[in-house]
Amino acid sequence: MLDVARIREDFPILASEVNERPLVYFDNSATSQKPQVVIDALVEFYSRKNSNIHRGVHHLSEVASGEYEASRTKVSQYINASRPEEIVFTNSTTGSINLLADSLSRSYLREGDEIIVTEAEHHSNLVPWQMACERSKAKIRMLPMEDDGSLSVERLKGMIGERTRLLTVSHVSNVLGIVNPVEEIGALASANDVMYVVDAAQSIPHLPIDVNRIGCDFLAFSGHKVLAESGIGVLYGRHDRLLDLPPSQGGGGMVNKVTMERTTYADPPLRFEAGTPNISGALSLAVALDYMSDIGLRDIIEHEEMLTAHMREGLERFEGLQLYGTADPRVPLFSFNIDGIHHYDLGLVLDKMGVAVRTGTHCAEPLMERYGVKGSVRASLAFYNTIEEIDVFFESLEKAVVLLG
Amino acid sequence: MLDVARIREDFPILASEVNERPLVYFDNSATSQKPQVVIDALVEFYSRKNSNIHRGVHHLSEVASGEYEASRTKVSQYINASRPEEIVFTNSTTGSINLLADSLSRSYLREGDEIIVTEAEHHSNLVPWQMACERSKAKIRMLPMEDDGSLSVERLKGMIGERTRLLTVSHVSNVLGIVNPVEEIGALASANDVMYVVDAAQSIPHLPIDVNRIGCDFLAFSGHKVLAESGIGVLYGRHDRLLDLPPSQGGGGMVNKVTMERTTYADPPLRFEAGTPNISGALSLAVALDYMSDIGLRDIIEHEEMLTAHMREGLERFEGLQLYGTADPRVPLFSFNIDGIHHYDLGLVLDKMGVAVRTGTHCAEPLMERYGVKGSVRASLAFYNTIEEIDVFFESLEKAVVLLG
Amino acid sequence: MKDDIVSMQKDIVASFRGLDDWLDRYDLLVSSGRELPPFPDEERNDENAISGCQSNVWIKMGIENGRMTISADSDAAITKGILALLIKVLADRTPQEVAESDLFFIDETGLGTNLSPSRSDGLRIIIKTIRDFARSN
Amino acid sequence: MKDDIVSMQKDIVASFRGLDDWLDRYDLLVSSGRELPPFPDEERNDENAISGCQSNVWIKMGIENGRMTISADSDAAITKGILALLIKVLADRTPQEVAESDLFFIDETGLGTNLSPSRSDGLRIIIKTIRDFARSN
Ligand SMILES: Cc1ncc(COP(=O)(O)O)c(C=O)c1O
Ligand SMILES: Cc1ncc(COP(=O)(O)O)c(C=O)c1O
Repeated sequence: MLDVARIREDFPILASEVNERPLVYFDNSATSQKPQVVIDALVEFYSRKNSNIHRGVHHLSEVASGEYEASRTKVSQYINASRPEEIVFTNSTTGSINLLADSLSRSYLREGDEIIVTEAEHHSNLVPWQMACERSKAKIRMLPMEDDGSLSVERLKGMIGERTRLLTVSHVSNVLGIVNPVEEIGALASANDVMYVVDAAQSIPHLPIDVNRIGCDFLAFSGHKVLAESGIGVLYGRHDRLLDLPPSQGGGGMVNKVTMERTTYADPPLRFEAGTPNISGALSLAVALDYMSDIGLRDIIEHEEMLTAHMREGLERFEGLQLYGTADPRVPLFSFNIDGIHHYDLGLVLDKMGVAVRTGTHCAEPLMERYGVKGSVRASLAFYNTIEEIDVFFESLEKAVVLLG
Repeated sequence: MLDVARIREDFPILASEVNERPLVYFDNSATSQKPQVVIDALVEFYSRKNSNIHRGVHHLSEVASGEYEASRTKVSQYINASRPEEIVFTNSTTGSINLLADSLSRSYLREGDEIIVTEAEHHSNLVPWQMACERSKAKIRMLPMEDDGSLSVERLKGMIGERTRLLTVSHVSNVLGIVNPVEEIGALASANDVMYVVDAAQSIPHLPIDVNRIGCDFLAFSGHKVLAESGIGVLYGRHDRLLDLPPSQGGGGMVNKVTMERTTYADPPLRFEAGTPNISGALSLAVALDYMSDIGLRDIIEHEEMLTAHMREGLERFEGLQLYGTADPRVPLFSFNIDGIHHYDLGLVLDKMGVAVRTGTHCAEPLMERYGVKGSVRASLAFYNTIEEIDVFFESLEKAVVLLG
Repeated sequence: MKDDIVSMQKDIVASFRGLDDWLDRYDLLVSSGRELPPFPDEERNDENAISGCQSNVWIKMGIENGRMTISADSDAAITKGILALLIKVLADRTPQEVAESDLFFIDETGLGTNLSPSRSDGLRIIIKTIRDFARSN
Repeated sequence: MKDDIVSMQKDIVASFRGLDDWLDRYDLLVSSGRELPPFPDEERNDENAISGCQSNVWIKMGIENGRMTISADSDAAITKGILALLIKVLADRTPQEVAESDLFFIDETGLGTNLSPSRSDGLRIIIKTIRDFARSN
């Protein structure tokens, strides 16, 4: 069992007060907080190891290069990739998906090809595909979600046709919190020879990710959502797929040979890492994933299931509350509205009670449209949140409703 | 006058030992070291302020958003931009130039248009333009450098023709260290109605940058080369130019309205900042630029001129040493070879004496080709380096030559 | 006659400062919003809409006898409260007074910090809209 | 008979460890390189070139009487010295011995840390080339 009190001590910001009340940070899907080990790793790097990488022969450059590559290895192991070269460091999930979509738009996608995306995607896993379609004249087809927020593999099966070349789905939607059946979808994609891309931005802080079991060709996530720095992201690509992928950006470090007339490119992953990468970001991600492993995903999941159940119960009891996405299994991430009250008002009042939630469209406008709302309140929890915080959240929500109702 | 001893205390890494000798860090053009204030700012951010930005209504989100935008303002003031909206945060110089080149390749550049780049460009200011040319069928023309490493504005004038639509030049070459006449070139570009892009990656740590005086349409640099974190870069774009620029990447935060069918984009700079940006990176850049201003560019330049003169003298006296780029004015950055000795051997031996230099092609293969060499040694200094360190460098170089010669 | 812009704001600041608790202050704000005269449905159009806020905001302005008329609405109660305060302070003034006004009550009540996220900055846009109107009239 | 792979490496480690100063160690390394038999010009071709190093490296391997022959060259003196040590340890062994060898001398002399930058990793590529040849023969 998770010793949450102990774990909270690792996160300096969790002891903060906001508006003279203890901070209740329920905005973890937007970004996670950072444990002291991650902060210490940054200090250590910039105080003792900082150097650029890329063919430096001096000591510091060796150290920095070594740690950067060790971070790549660590990430590859964490998601069970077959080799470190399958890990491309980017600046974020958004950066990963843009790299991929842009590159595919000039190599893999052809006029008339179809890309299937779901109705619940974050803009970062939708707009890059729209752009890729503009560039390649491929078309987007939308897989609608079921009324309970789940995805139907049956319905998906019916959509896959001759021209379907790519299928992308978020492992966990950042609005619904529902865990999609990515393995089942992977089997379907592979049976139909469809390239399969998974957005793991919201699953990486909650669930074990195994790219082999998922059976995806590509998978993307951000460091900042899983305890690491902002500005670092990952694109996993199956080795043979990466080999086929042309670079999206050019610059230092990604070339083989450059002349004014012609440039040849390095092998993956370097081919996709133009310029000086976010070295400290990569290091911080390795430390963050180690921290997750040290605590243990099993204990994390157990604790989060408890949080999920307690939240769910409270939300269901709450009068006039509409929860978006009711299917199971899920992570402790909940979007809702309360009849007759604007989500923005709720967010502001909760904040004054120390409770940080997110309000708005959550970068998922098609999904908001489906529900016919302009936005919602989202409370998203992490393993360092507690049952007591949930109780404060509900008390505050009740007060807000009295005030605003 | 600069109190270098005092300043060195601000940089914890400068007190390191390497191979049991005091570190002499002469690899500053690859990346700069970080002062304690920058490191402290990271700790402070992640311990007390961390949150995602983008429409959060809660306290931490307000704080983080406020600091992120204040950093934008700070950067705009540092380079004398007309307004904060002219500053786009990217992940690096390379990221900035790729964003720009990609975006122009789908909006501004047409088949048969000509782009002028110089022979001395870093791959990051060459390969993205090659890619843009592939996409738009525009053509690259190369401005050769003069034998002393300088650029001839006369020669450039002769190259500009009917079809010249874009001209890009590095303010300071990362191999030659020579300061190019960017203002004069700017006047020429503007007289001929040619879009003008400046790569300021190597000038930002040494010189005051004034985008208005330079007269450029766009300018790019990296935070990590000017005391800030890795993973943060800047693309300055004149407001009217940015307004005309389509986005290069899609995702959260850069849209106006998204539906499955059609997406409209936000105004600059947000249009170009898809996804969660490197928030701590942007903050660290503001702190770094403040630190530079507090010391004062005047004192920095004065000290660096002394370093430059001392280096220059020693290099000229050194037997069998070929210096690449002899023109003035310059920053304290020198590339050279020693007859009959491989640059790689020199780099390795210097490292064992505690002296960190870079060896290789410095991501500038066309320039190496021009000199007919496979690589060189580069010693690049910062304002925190000293005359004594230069003396250690030359002593070590002499020992290396005895060993290897 | 109506109090001048400064004293009006001072009154507002005093009444908010008099309340210890943020819940009470928001209560006051929401009540102010409720007192706004109803905003006609037909005026909830694109022309009067302010974009860039997290809630829907409509503002209709005019000039009568050399003085500004302002009516406004929002679907969010707190935004509506702020609109009510702005109307209290700025309506029925000459355009020049409005254009030159220093709106210190927003910061001094503490309402500003929470109502002007630096990016989506709804309140700043609202104030700019009112000032722009005043300046061009 | 030639010493076995392990004792040969132990000797090398001992002679490097015997030197206090890095300059002396590099001196020894460079001298080892100088003792390599000249590498024929016509063998400096693409086929024998190893790419991925900061210096040019050529390696030519063969099998004679069931044992490996290795000749090599580099335009960098230190790389050449390392090649000389590798040849000392690995040449004239059976392919199986080479394939199975544990090259601890690289780390234990401290030469490795500086000669295997994690990215351009010349030394690792060189060793892999030799081992791959051994394995396929
Ligand atoms: C002149 C020049 N341009 C561009 C770059 C690329 O900078 P970054 O690697 O930070 O993207 C460099 C860095 O070495 C440089 O020196
Ligand atoms: C499901 C999903 N995909 C993608 C993203 C984009 O992540 P980032 O902003 O780190 O690029 C997010 C972040 O909110 C997300 O929740």
